[in-house]
Amino acid sequence: MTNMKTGYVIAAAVAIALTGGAAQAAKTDIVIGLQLEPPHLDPTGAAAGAIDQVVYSNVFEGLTRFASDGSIIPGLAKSWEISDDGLSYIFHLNEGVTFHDGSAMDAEDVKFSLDRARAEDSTNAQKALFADIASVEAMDLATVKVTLSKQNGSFLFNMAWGDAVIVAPESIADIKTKPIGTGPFVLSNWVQGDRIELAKNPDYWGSAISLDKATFKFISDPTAAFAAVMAEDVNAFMAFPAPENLPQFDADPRFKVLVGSTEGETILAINNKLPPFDNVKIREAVAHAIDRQAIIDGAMFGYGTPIGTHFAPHNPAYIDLTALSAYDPEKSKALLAEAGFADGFTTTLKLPPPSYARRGGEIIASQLKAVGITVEISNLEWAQWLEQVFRGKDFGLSIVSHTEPMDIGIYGREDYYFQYGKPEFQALMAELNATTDPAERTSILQAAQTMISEDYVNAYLFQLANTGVANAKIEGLWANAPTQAVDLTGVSWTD
Amino acid sequence: MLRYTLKRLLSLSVSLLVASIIIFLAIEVVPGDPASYMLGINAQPDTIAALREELGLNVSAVERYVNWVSGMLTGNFGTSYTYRTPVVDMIGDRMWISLPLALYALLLSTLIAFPAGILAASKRGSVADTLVMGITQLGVAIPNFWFAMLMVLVFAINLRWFSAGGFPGWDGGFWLAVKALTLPAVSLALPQASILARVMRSALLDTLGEDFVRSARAKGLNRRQALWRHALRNAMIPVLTIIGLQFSFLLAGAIIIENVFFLPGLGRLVFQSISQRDLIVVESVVMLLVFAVVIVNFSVDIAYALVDPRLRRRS
Amino acid sequence: MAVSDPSLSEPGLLRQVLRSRSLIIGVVLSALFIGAALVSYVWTPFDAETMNIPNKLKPPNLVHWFGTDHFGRDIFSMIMVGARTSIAVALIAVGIGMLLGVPLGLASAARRGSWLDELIMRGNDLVFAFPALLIAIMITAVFGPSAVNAIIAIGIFNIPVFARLTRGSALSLWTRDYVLSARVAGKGALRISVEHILPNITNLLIVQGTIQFSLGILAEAGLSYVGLGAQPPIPSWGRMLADSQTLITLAPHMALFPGFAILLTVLGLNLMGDGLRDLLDPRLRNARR
Amino acid sequence: MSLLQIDQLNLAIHGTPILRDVSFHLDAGQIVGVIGESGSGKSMTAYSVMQLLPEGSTTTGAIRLNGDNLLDLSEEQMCALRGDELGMVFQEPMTALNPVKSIGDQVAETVRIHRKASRAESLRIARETLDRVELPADRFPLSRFPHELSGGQRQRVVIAMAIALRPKVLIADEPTTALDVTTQAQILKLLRRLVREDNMALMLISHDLAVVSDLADEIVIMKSGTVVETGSAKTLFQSMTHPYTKKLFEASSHVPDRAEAESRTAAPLLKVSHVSRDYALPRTSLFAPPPKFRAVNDVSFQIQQGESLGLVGESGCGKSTLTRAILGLEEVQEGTILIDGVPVFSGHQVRRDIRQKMQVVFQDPYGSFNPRHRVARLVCEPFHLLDRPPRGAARAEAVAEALESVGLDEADGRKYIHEFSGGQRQRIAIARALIIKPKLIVLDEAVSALDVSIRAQILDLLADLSDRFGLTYLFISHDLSVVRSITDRVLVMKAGQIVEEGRTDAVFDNPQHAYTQSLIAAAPRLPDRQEQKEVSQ
Repeated sequence: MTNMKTGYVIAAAVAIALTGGAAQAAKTDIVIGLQLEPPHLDPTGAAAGAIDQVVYSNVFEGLTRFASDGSIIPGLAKSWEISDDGLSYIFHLNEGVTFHDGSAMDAEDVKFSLDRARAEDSTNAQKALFADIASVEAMDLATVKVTLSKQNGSFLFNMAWGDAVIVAPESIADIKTKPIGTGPFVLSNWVQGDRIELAKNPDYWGSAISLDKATFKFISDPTAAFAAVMAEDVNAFMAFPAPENLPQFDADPRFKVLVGSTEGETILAINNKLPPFDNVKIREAVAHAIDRQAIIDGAMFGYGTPIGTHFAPHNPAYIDLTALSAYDPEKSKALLAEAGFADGFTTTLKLPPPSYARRGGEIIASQLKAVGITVEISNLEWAQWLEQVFRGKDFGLSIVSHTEPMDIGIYGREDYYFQYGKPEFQALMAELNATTDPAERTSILQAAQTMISEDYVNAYLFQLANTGVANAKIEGLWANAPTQAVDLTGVSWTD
Repeated sequence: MLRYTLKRLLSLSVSLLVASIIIFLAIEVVPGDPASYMLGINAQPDTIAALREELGLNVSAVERYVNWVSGMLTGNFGTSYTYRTPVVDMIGDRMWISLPLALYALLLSTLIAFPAGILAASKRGSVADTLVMGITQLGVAIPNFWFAMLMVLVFAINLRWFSAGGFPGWDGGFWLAVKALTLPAVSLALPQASILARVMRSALLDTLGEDFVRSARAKGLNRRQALWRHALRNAMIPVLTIIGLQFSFLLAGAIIIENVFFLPGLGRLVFQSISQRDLIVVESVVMLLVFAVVIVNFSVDIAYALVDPRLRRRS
Repeated sequence: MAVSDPSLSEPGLLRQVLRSRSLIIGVVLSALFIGAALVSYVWTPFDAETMNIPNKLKPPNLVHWFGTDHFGRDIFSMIMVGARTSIAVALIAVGIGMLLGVPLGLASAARRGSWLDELIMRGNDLVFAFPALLIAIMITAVFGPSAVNAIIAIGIFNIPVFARLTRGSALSLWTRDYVLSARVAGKGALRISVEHILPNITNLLIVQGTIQFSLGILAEAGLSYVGLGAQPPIPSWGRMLADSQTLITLAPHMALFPGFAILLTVLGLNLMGDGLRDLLDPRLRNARR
Repeated sequence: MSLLQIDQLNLAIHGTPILRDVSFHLDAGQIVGVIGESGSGKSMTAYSVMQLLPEGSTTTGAIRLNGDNLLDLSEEQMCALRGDELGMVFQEPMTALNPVKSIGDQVAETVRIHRKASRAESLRIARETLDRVELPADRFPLSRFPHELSGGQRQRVVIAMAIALRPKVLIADEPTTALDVTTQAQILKLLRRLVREDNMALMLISHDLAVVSDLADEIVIMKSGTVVETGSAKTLFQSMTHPYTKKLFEASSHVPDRAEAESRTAAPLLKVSHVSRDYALPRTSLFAPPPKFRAVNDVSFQIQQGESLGLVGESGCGKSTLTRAILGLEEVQEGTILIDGVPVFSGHQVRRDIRQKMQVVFQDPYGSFNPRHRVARLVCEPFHLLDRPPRGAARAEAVAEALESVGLDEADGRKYIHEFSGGQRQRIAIARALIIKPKLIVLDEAVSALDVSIRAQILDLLADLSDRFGLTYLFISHDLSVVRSITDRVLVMKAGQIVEEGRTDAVFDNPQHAYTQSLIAAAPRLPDRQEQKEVSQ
């Protein structure tokens, strides 16, 4: 490795000579690297996480907002009252808030945004979040009353999603390419395929931010990302695609590695209705055949926390059920024999593009082979995965990371791709919705976690770690990713 | 000459039409629906149907084909499903990277290949000849994406002479943009220069064996004069063919290199559009690339006539 | 490309073979990798697919001659088994190119100037006009990435190469006297193509075959590099390169060995092609002597 | 001391000896003819003088031009001489000129290389030289390209390039071999005029004794790299001593003795009546039908069984098109061709039984055989026409018989064609033609590619076979002396039409049609008819 070090010394000298050695003044602009470019900039019009990464809290704001630890804090609504029966919410808006085009933000805009999201012909990807809203009334310019059709304990949580940001009717027409929000940054330039530049919003209503200019640069190729950071073409890279390079950034004084948690439960999804997986013994056998730590070390180079159920470990309600599905190949073989598959069987393993799936898939394939289950791997693109696995339910096993926050509810839906939907679980979910008291909600959530773990619905692997790299002199970047966002409001250089 | 060009133009437009039909049918068969891709995991069926309506995906295939082709003739390639911007703008931006990259690589390839080929041919069997032959053998054999990886490792990460990739845009300074295209152009140019050098050498060796070179020597020209004044121009025909082929390959074949250097060129656009099922973009870009290849072949034919009077038919 | 007159059984052949340096190096290199592929069916130092995560990213050592990859698998064994994929894909693709391309070339030469000739030629130009890699990507997008689809994708683009080469050399043979006398002997176009034309262009086909074989290996590596070639757990050189890319600074050996494997195989095949061309084409051989 | 003195010249290429102790000399204003068959080293002597030898050649001895030995000169000095003092003209005019440069530039280049002349000045000299070689400015402007000229005209340009700077010595290596008889005569006349006007020394190299004997003052006979005999042209043919010279002379004027075919009145074997053949030229305008080129224009003639008919004409007169029509290889637009009264073409096909009646022998011994097949298989290819071709022992027996009838032996059947010389290959071609005992054998320039001595043997063989098997020959050639010696009757063809027909001796002794007269006059003849030539001068 020594020659690498000397290489740096020479390189630094040469680099300075070439680029004329820009003086290191207190910097107020930042270049963030991201893996995927957003298709467009309307967070209410598509599910792509890349859109939220760029615009959430930077360009657009909702009534409520995620803090870095995942809790819900006031956004455009400075305070709210909830009726005792939990069916009506009254939001008090901040005054003097303007959109980037100068038009005022008031209750009419909130009503327009919520009605638009829940309308019949709405193309909002998370339309379910607004399903329980019965009516939205603008009491006066600064207050909005929302009436629900049935109790929804997580309504404030839902309003913090990117898909629920407040937009204005005047600028809705070409919002996809000219986003007009209320946030501290304004879109200044978009070079398609390369970068998006945001500039400081001079008349921002909220507390001042320290950055004048922010550029998001899109680098999908992992090696290129590594090279870009190493060559300091970018100041930080959020959700770094290649965990294997992180030790090198750690060892380099110029950089610091931010490791946090995400809402991404990575699971080996099992098609519960496809024989032989309809037999719980077979599913249990699959669970015991998996060595989680080997996958984390092999695929994610040690970044990621093992999980025993479909729940985020950093959430207070999480209980550790990994023991239920510990790595025990012998037990796995015994279970297979019991279920009448002594000499194993063959099934399909359909993998979406991300590297956790492709690398994890190879490791799992060889681990399952050890117990007699042979899998045919087929690498699909997202569109094909959605078509064949998610909608077509034409799969035996698949690996995917569910990054939506608090999404244990999907186990209650009959038509969901791993097809569980046990009535007892649906009852638990209904009960959860009806309660707003935190302690009660935690016990219900824990019961739900235990049920899906004991039923071995899927083989729960690990929680996707949020791995970011940043220049050592940058403060305020979120380590965790409660939602797919790069909130730059608190970011600054410490020079 | 005019009749020859007219006949060529006719057969050219027929093959373009056939190509457009093949591309459109191939795309129709590709599974996966752009709308469901855009709305992600939790979208309800009705939202997807609404989006399909909005994107005009429910129109019959024949009607879509006719709209597409008639649009193309008037320069409107339709709007991209995922990016919601006119395809022609997207192609326009990306063309400003793929075209200069292809020209830059072609320039490098020619500048290397011509002298190497001529040197090897004029000093047949000498050390220089075996050296050129050896290096070009290596040049052809190296997978250019591996070569690109090594170059990024050495020049971008270790020596930091070049940026590891990305493209600052032409408005950010001409030389800065050229510098960003240098490493990709070199990794594209290496195999092409090797092939071109070998073709140059064998074409020259063939023409040096011709009778008229012997006649020139009999007139008193020395070896070098005979090569430069007589053999070289006659060797141009096979060389021109290869250059034509290479240019069309560089335009479309740079996909992998564009990925390694994350250059937002046409290749990468098509690659992403296929995974995003943005089929209107895929159709248009592939059609454009086929059009470029056909035009390049056509201009190579014209160039033949300039080089060789025998093809210039007197009216 | 002059069509050769003397056949392979010409005396003194062995003497020429030994003298042609590029042919010897070419044959040795190609035999090395083809041999490795064949041996891999019987023996490899370690099983190419078993993982040993704790033992990952070890640089070359006495146990693992080429070191281990990011899953702890033995790179030397993977290269041996990977040779199988690359060579099989390239070989079958060339086979497709020849099996379909040569008859097309012969037919269009036999029917020179007819609508069939025009159709085949226009067809060739069309296939040449399509960007090869894009079509390969589309095929794999439709049918899913696999070694078979890579073979089809590469095979398609070999067909026009052989069709054009066969047509060109067959055209020059049709004017030869021995073809005219065969026509006087009442033989039809098909019989003449098989008895007289084909045997006399086999030398050209062999030489072009080796070149297309080496291009096939490069194409397969390219396709599996972008993830469209052979799928795991089948090892393939291209995919080994792709996997090694992010680890290039951490474990350079992982990127070097597959790259060199591709380089040396393609180099071997090209040298063999050059050597064969010199050997079989008398015009060049005389000039060299 | 003569102008060019070659003495004791030895040449070896990569160690194999090519020339051994070659010595002769050239004086100003003198034409020296160097005669030898292929492989005799005559061209290599010329290239040694010009020092344009292939790689790996080593020369000893001396070539003195005006006293200084060319072998000692550096490449620099040789370049200065070539084109200025030494000029050279080559055999193949079609490829001797650079196709992409105009004839003006190519001739002017000789001037600009040696003189510090301006472009205009060198073009003026080029124009002057082209006029000297009878290429007038109106029809041959400097801007014309080689592909727009005929073979003869291109050879004139090559000569112009060589004599632009009035060299002392001009070497012509088989300058007229590739040309027609009439064009050949004009080029030879031009060379003689240039020698006289510039008092230039001319080394004329040829394999044709008749061509050289007309023109040369001195003659040098070469055989496998050595000079066997030299002498003045006048006395050599009387005083020749060396046996090879005698053999060469005898072969050149050889006439095989054949039984005079008695005229029979039976039904004609081959009857060609009013045959015309058109080729479509490339379309000039999109709407009008493409213009037609009439290669064969209303030709009629007959051949009797056992007769040997000659068909003579210069290249481009349509004789090979007619031959291909007779052989059923190309259809005709008008007229009919009958064999034994049955039309050759039935619809677009030719019936197998018709094909059994005729076979062909082509010109190029090296192109007539598939190199991949053994001789036995080559010879019995015509068996394909028979309904029940002989198998096994019968087939081997038929092949052996055919080979022996042409003077080869049965064992040759197992060899490959590249193991035989040009003459032997033509014998095999004849064996192939004989094997199914056809009635008519078409010989398309069958002996033109052969050396004089070999040619004589083949002509004897043909004569012997027609006597033994009563064969009918259609003998096509551009070489009058060959046709005269082997045919009973002859047809003379010009521009697609038969201009004269009659018994061979009658046509040759007093030709009626003007074209035939010019053709016969242009053909070079050997000296023993010297007296008669002087009388009719």
